[in-house]
Amino acid sequence: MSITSAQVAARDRSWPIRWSDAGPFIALAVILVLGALVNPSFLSETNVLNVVTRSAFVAIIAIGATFVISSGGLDLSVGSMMAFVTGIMIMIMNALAPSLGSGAILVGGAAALVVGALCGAANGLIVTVGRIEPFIVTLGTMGIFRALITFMTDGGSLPIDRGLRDAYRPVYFGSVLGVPIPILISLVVILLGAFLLYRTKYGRRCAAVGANPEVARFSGVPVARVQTLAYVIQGLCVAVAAICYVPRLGAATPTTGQLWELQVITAVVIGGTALRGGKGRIWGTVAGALILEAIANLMVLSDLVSEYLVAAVQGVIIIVAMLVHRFTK
Amino acid sequence: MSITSAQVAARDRSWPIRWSDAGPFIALAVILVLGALVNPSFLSETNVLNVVTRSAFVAIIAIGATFVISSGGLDLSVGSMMAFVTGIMIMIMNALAPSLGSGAILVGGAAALVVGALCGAANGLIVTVGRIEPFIVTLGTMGIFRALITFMTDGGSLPIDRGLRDAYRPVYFGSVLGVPIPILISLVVILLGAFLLYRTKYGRRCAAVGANPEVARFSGVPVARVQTLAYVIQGLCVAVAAICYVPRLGAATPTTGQLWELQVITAVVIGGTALRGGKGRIWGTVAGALILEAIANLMVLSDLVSEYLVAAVQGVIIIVAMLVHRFTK
Amino acid sequence: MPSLDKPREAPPTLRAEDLGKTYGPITVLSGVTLDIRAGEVHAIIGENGAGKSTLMKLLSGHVRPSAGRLVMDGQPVAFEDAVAAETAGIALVHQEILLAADLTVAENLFLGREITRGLTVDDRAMNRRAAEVLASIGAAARPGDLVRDLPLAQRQLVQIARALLDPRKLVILDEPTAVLANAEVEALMDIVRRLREAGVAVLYISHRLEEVEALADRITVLRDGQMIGTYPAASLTQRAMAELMVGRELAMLYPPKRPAPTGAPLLEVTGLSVGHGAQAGSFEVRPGEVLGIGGMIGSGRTELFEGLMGLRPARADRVVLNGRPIGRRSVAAWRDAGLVYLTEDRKGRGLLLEQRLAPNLTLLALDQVHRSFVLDRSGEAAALDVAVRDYDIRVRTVHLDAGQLSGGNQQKLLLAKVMMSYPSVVIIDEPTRGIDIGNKSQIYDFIDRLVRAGKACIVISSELPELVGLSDRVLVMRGGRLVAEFTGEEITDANVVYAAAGGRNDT
Amino acid sequence: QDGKTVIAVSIPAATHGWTGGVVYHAEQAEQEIEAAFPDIDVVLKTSPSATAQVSALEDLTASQEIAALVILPFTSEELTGPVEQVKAGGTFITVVDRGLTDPSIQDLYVAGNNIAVGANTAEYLAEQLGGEGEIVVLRGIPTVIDDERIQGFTEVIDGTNIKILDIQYANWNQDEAFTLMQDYLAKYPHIDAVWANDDDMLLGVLEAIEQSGRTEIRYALGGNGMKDIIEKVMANDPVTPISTPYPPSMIKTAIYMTAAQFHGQAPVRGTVLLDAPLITPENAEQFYFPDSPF
Ligand SMILES: Nc1ncnc2c1ncn2[C@@H]1O[C@H](COP(=O)(O)OP(=O)(O)OP(=O)(O)O)[C@@H](O)[C@H]1O
Ligand SMILES: Nc1ncnc2c1ncn2[C@@H]1O[C@H](COP(=O)(O)OP(=O)(O)OP(=O)(O)O)[C@@H](O)[C@H]1O
Ligand SMILES: [Mg+2]
Ligand SMILES: [Mg+2]
Repeated sequence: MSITSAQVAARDRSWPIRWSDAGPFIALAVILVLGALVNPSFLSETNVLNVVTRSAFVAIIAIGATFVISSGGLDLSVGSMMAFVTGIMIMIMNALAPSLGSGAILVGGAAALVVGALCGAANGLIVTVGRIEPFIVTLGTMGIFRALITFMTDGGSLPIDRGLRDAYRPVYFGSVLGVPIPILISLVVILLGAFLLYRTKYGRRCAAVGANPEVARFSGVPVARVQTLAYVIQGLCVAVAAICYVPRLGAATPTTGQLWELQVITAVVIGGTALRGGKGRIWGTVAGALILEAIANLMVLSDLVSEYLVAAVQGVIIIVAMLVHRFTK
Repeated sequence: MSITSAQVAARDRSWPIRWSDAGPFIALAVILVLGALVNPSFLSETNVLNVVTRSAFVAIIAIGATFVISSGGLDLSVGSMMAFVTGIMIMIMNALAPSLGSGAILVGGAAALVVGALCGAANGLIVTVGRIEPFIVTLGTMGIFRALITFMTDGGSLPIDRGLRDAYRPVYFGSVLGVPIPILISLVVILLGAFLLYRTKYGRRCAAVGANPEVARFSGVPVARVQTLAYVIQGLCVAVAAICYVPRLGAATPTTGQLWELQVITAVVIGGTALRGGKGRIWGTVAGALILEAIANLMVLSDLVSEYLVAAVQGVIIIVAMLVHRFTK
Repeated sequence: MPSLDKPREAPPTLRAEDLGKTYGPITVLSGVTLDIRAGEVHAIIGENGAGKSTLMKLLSGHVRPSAGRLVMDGQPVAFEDAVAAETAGIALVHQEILLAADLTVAENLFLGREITRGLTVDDRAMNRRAAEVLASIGAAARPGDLVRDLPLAQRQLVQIARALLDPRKLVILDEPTAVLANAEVEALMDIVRRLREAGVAVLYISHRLEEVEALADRITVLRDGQMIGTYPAASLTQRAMAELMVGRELAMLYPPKRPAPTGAPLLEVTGLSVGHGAQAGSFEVRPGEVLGIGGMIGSGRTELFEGLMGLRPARADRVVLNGRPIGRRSVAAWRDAGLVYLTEDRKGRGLLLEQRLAPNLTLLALDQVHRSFVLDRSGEAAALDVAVRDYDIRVRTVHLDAGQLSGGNQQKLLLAKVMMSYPSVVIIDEPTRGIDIGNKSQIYDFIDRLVRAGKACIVISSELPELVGLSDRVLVMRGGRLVAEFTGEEITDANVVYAAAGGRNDT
Repeated sequence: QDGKTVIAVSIPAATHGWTGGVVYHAEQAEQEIEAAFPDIDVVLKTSPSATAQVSALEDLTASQEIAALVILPFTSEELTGPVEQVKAGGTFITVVDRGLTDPSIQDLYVAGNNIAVGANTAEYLAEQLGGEGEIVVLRGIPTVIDDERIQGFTEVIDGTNIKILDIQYANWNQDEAFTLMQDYLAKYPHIDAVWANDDDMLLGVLEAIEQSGRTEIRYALGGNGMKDIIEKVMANDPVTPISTPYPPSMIKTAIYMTAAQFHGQAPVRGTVLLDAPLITPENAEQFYFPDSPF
């Protein structure tokens, strides 16, 4: 008996991908093929790079969300948090620009990471220490962050110092060996995320806490700490997204990041992470973010749909994709 | 020990209201007191009637959401669904107004109920038969309903026939023995909801399905049917809210009901219904809806807060209310 | 043995013909042919993972068979689902407790068959009926209690009550007594006898062979998913049953007692009180010692040790492990100091049922498979292989979620999990709950080897023979207090029961 | 309230640049008027939706006597009834920007002209393009304002040989406009001009064009007179040589005109229509408010 199981265990390791986990990738492939049929320029290099670069923001934030969700939480505040972090970062950069020159960008970026981590920690601590539904907590902080950015921008826009713009632009528009920098940054975040979730103690505990907090507690896992840390990771991811985002448009506005939370959660769920927690799929999440952005892109590239109905078609495609995935399993 | 537990059980039964269930009502009371201190006219008859009447919409929809959530589901589409139902209803009324006169209102209202039920059934069937996360399904249908109303209004607005307005007005603005009609309608919905959830077989099964679908299935509860029905109830509640809503604003627009889903879910959760399902608190939900509306009203009545920060203060109040409730238990 | 004398022409209540079940490539049961007759208690015995629970699920419509067919009262039947089987008069009490924790006892009992009056549910009638059934099986739970608040044993009784609510043709009890203590077991056995007299067929699974001997009319033995045979109970001794199950000669069940321990205490606890009650308790355990903790169900044993572990609010005057005072008590701190606790609730607190075996195994002691910030996954797989071998976890593949293991094998996985951190003191709450007799002796051996190696073990057990056979010293709890201590020759069934029941003048 | 005359101001919450400007100017007006006339109390309330605005009206009237109401309605139909209610209490009504469906309710109407914003831009564009070419359009959030601008624009364009390749929503959001423009650029190999019906979106459009390196796009126009865009106009930017004003400051004008009557001046009644003349480098100075957030 034990011989058999040892052999099986060996095979197990050599075959790490479960078929059901392939769903999001298959869905992505189908959408790519359909897209190419609808409009050949869909697969043009520029378009592909545009779409992938754009999806970098949602993907980066969604990596954080994968941690939060797989640890049994939820964060609705990410969109507003990103706007808030962006605002703080721009204010710091603008304040330092006269004295530090483009060094202000580095300080601003570092500050953004700190602020993001603190925002995440606030969410996490209210959820864990206060023992309140994450949905309510992060809905509350969503309102708070959104109001703060509106306040900081006076309802208008908070542009980054002109002097910094050129030095900062490459973070969004630059590329290394033809690969745009946001894609590289998101790759780094994704690899770090995958490493953390799959290869470290923390990742294990995260999934255990999400699967059954009681079992985790009885196994010596500091449940509250693990969950809080997931929100902090989320905050850091938001900050990284903010850092990549600012050079794109050069300003924070009250609409920055609006409704991104929904996109982020959708990406995570499409990617195969269950909302009730207990398992996280980093690569699935990435596929989810790409799927969302590819569908939106296709809606514009195709001429099939009235502008009024774009959202409807997107909704239908997502539901159909999930249904197909469900029934081909 | 067995003596102790027997005593505990006995005490439990003779005291049917559990202390923790009183939370939302206490929170409401505190807000009323604070409100009266901030602005004495907060408790004036007109203001109280206004606030209660207004909260009728969210309360009615939230009754439906209590069923959906306690059965383990979630419906993010209620706001858009309400806009969609409103749109359909107005189109039918306007089409029939020339021939039927104010009878068109009745037909339109009946049609709204049918459409609401169908929309709910669609959500429910996709969730149960398709076995897809309710979050994703209803996020998808949210986009679909929103797009449909945008399409129906051509991106503008869809007003109700002038000829019908006066006959229809009383449904929002009228009152019986001094009690505004929306309050009466919502009372009827609330009582029906409480009866259905607490006193009928269906209500029992609803909670059971949310608590543990596997157990419910083994016990012969038709899980999918119970869950689908919860979404249908949600749809009907949305339709009732739409019927009360139209005379207030007289038109459907693409922004009708926007973000109501968040208010509705917040009301339900503040009211003590757990998002993971398994228990529903109709009266708590009502208190939750009143709390939200009272806070919003207080923001208008008080002059303490910068206009930009209203949302932040609301978020803080909700979180603090939940924290206080948690730690006074 | 009335059932054996039944005339041949009465068709059996339920007949299984050549029944089999496969999950994907894995065959867990094959070729089971079995008659269950009205008015007989038919016991099914077999090792952990032999397929008993699977067979019961096939018979009660919870799982569809992959091969074979069922014949009920002479008519072939194929149950669509559990409800169809229930309607036909077959009720299954699951080995794993299947109740909705957020609902009350009465709501659980009547779920799916609520009593209604007009449109409304008739809570009064349901509560009354629930109270009757609960009383008839001696359950302390009240109709209005939330299942969430009930201890395990009471939940099990609620499950049994649920099966007995309506008249049945066949009642299947899958290890109903695993979480019960003696008094409740007696009450349950009475109920089974009453059912038999009422002409109901009872299928009874238990690893406690004395119960089988006392109750069963016929016994069917399963081994590795195969049917070994059906025997008249009178023809089998407990030892013969065990050997049929295991397919080999069994060693002694309990290891010989060890010499009295002499060293300084490994663990010393003074003035431990848990919860609001004044439950101050002091005790110690020495190297080389097995300390048994006895008591009635709900006497507070689990509570006391969960308090010690820091798993529930508790105070202690002084706690010393290995000569070092312990300040903050938490599972992690205890683990690092060398003490672990194995919970009695393996499903709710022990294992992540939806995760694979390896993450379950290493969750408590992740540091063991952790090199410079990275999980050593091949080390983890190797650890799993070792655990599967050392603890004899019977799986046909390790590609399973923990929830797919048989109950007994889950228990062994749990044991392997807490032992991953090489503790010097092990607290095991109900060590052999749901473990077959062959494996029991393995676990006892295991405990024996552990303490012989200079470690100490605290065993909380509701099974008297186990407590008596294994312990060097026994503490008895009653009403949340440690009320008696026995050593050596004083450790007898009678002494322990007397001390445990001393305060039970309420029954 | 200590016998003070209360002027209630109800406007949409700051959700994008333009409404941000409205809130800014309304707050300015509040401070200035309260400083200038101690016996006037300006009560400013913002609302994030039509429903909330109706609620705010109810709350304002329930808690105090208001002498005048200055309202920038979210939508016409939805606010008509509620404003009528307020009027019934004897309150002076000033409507700003969007008319109510029943104009007899208002005492004073200060309005921008959304149709003209679209039409004037279209006329300019048609002229510059010589009546032909291929253009793409970005529209805002599905509301009346958006609808009217698009209507004004397309009516003029329909009378020329200019082809509108595509119209899509970008929700008055810079970011979404950037994305949408990227997609337009991918989809259409040749685009002569872009019109975003709001300057917020134009900023996103310009970024996308710059990033693509495409040079055939001769004009990228917006509307609303956002200060960043006016700066471009003042700098004779060849791609964005004009804008159209739709000044959020109209709210300030309206509040001042309403307040005036409580200080001896005769009540101002009637309609003040702000046209949407083209902002050109020549007149840009007068539309430039460097301190406004918009
Ligand atoms: N869903 C499943 N997929 C694969 N294997 C399964 C599944 N469910 C059960 N098994 C396997 O079937 C075998 C028999 O399990 P079963 O629960 O019937 O054993 P049992 O005789 O009841 O054991 P115990 O005495 O431990 O309860 C076990 O090896 C188990 O791992
Ligand atoms: N009848 C009861 N009703 C509610 N709670 C109870 C009841 N009996 C015990 N409890 C609580 O349930 C928990 C479990 O009791 P505990 O497990 O400590 O008893 P035990 O002696 O270990 O018995 P068991 O054999 O069930 O493990 C404790 O928190 C106890 O207070
Ligand atoms: Mg079993
Ligand atoms: Mg116990």
